[in-house]
Amino acid sequence: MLPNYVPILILGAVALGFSVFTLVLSHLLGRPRPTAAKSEVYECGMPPIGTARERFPIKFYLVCMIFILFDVDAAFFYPWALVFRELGVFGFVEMLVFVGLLGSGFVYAWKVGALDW
Amino acid sequence: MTLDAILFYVFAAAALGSALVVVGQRHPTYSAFALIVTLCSLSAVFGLLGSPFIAVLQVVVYAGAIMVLFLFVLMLLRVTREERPAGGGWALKATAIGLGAVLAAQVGSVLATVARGPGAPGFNASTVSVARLLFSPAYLYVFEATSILILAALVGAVALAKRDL
Amino acid sequence: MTPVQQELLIATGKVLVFVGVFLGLFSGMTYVERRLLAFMQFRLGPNRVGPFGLLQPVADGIKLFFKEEVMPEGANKWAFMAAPALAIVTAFLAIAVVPYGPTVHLFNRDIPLQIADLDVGVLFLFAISSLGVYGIVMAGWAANNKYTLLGGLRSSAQMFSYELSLGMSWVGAIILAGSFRISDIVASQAGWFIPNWNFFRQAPGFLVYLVAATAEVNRTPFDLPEAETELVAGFHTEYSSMRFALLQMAEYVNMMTVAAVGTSLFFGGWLAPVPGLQHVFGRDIGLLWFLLKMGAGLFFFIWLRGTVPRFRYDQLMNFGWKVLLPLATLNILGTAAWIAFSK
Amino acid sequence: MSGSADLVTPALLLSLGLFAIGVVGVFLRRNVITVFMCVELMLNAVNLAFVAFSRWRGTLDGQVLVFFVLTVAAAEAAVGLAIIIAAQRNKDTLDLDAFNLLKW
Repeated sequence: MLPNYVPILILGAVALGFSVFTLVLSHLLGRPRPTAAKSEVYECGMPPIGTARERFPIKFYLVCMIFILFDVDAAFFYPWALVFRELGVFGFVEMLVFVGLLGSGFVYAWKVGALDW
Repeated sequence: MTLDAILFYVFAAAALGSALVVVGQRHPTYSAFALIVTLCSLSAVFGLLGSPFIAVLQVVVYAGAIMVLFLFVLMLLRVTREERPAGGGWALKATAIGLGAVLAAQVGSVLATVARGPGAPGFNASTVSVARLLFSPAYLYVFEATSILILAALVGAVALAKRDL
Repeated sequence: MTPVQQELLIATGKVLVFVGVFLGLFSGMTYVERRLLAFMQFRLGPNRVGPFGLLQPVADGIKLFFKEEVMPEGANKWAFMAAPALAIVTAFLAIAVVPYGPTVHLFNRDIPLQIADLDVGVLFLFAISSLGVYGIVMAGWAANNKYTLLGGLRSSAQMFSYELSLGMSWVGAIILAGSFRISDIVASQAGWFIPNWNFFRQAPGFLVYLVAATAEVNRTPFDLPEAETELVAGFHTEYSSMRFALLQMAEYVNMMTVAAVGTSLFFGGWLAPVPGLQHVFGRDIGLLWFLLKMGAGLFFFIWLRGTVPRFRYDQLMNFGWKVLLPLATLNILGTAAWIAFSK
Repeated sequence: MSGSADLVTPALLLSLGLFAIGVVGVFLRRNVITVFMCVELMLNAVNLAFVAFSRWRGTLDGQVLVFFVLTVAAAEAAVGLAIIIAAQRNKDTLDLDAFNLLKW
């Protein structure tokens, strides 16, 4: 009996092989002939200004951070949902406390404006 | 060797190799990419050790969330290569590696005295059994304490970043 | 051949068939989408290559293969080249855990129409979809272009914001089925479609899934990352040739996966809506049912694109965090309360 | 995934190796974020040890602990990176040697 993760490895290998094959084939067929103007960074025809390695708004970072913390929350939801029928009311109250605490953090972030754009 | 063992060594080698890249690389962004590879290989190793649940969780939380944050911060701060040679002079470097080796030897000696014998036969942690244990009364307080930890982290991080809003 | 070799052969064959089918669906989808959109806008769409323009995807493919690859100045070469491959690999990995039909009997063996029936099924999907962000972040960052960087950033922020709601929208269905296996979730919806489908039992969950999934695959009205009016083409501005095609392909494969997963989790998967219609002339036509439902889902995406205007980015983020996430959480708690107190 | 092959000892060795690499990285690297990533590496080595022990003993507590370690890691990453950003705004550098004061 084959372990059940093997088909996924095969799938990954096939997908990788497919993409590498396609990229190489198109590289061979397309024959890149770069010129200075062609390989210039595209900024709607204008000469590029500065570099794209720019700073960007802290908003993105803040949202990502909140995402991480709620991702853990979601990760706890999954096993809980799996055994919920066994846990019954006990499990419900347990999770209610958990979500309540996290929810207060969510409300704080909301009130402070961390979720506004 | 069984298929499990072969794959284990393949992914272990990938994890070690990419971990070396994480440490050896001067450019933090490439370090981050290498660390993603390490984390995914480790996830495969977890799966091969019979804990599919932890394996998937590793990808969800570590590779899928924490590393995205790292990449974001690296982009946000416009990080470049470390300009100075790593760790100062060779004496310092040697000390660092020596200290690392000592620490590793310590941990290793502890592991060597503890871990003996093969794994429990036929061990395969089904997700249900892990979930059952996680939500058993034994871990009730830990579980609720976790939410306080997340709450504290949330408030702390928002408060730290807030002044830039 | 030893049994293990046989199984390996079958698994490989199955993988190749599924990948092939998805690639075929992808090229079909590009044609159908352009035609349908054109009809919705009183145009004709591509109709020159072959009868009714049916060979358009082939022509597109050949053209893209012969296009020149452009490597923008100052780009991080390896990251730039790896990004499309990464996107396509993560897109394809997600198709593995969906059951597309009943077990078929072929070569004297029972072959389930599913690549891998994992114990962690749904969670695996969650993991893969969270890895999907990297392809886009890398593509946007590597090209050294402001538009791509902004597009990549926007896209990734959007993806993980909605990914959270996406992941939570399934939890209600997991509670009802008591399993992560998608095949079990499908089985839990057997019987008459009202009220057994999760579409009815998990209506808020489905709503969350619908919105979050549309955002997750960057389709209109959530296609902010490639908003051509402001960002040229977002994260794939600098891509050309097959690299561009791979990114596009990843997007379509993701869309099809989303439709397939939605079918399985909320519309009873390959089960017939009415028990009597499962077998026609003694044969199980589950695969047909699945394709029908999935096709309806894909049509919905196209319809949406022809109908709804694009969101503004602040609206999008506010909606994801302040409406969708609380709704998903409430749905989970509500389902749990219903189960816990109705016993 | 039956446990016919004994992978516990190799797994512990791998864990040790990753931990050592992480330690050396913390000593050698200058960039705060890279150092932070090395700490994550060490955390992962510990996770691996947990999983290996869980397999060796045939109990699941190790895996539940990994769950909590993941949570801690997430919280740590969120707060740690927030601190790094705040510090970088004040010092305009990510070099560890610049952060040698408790207060600025």
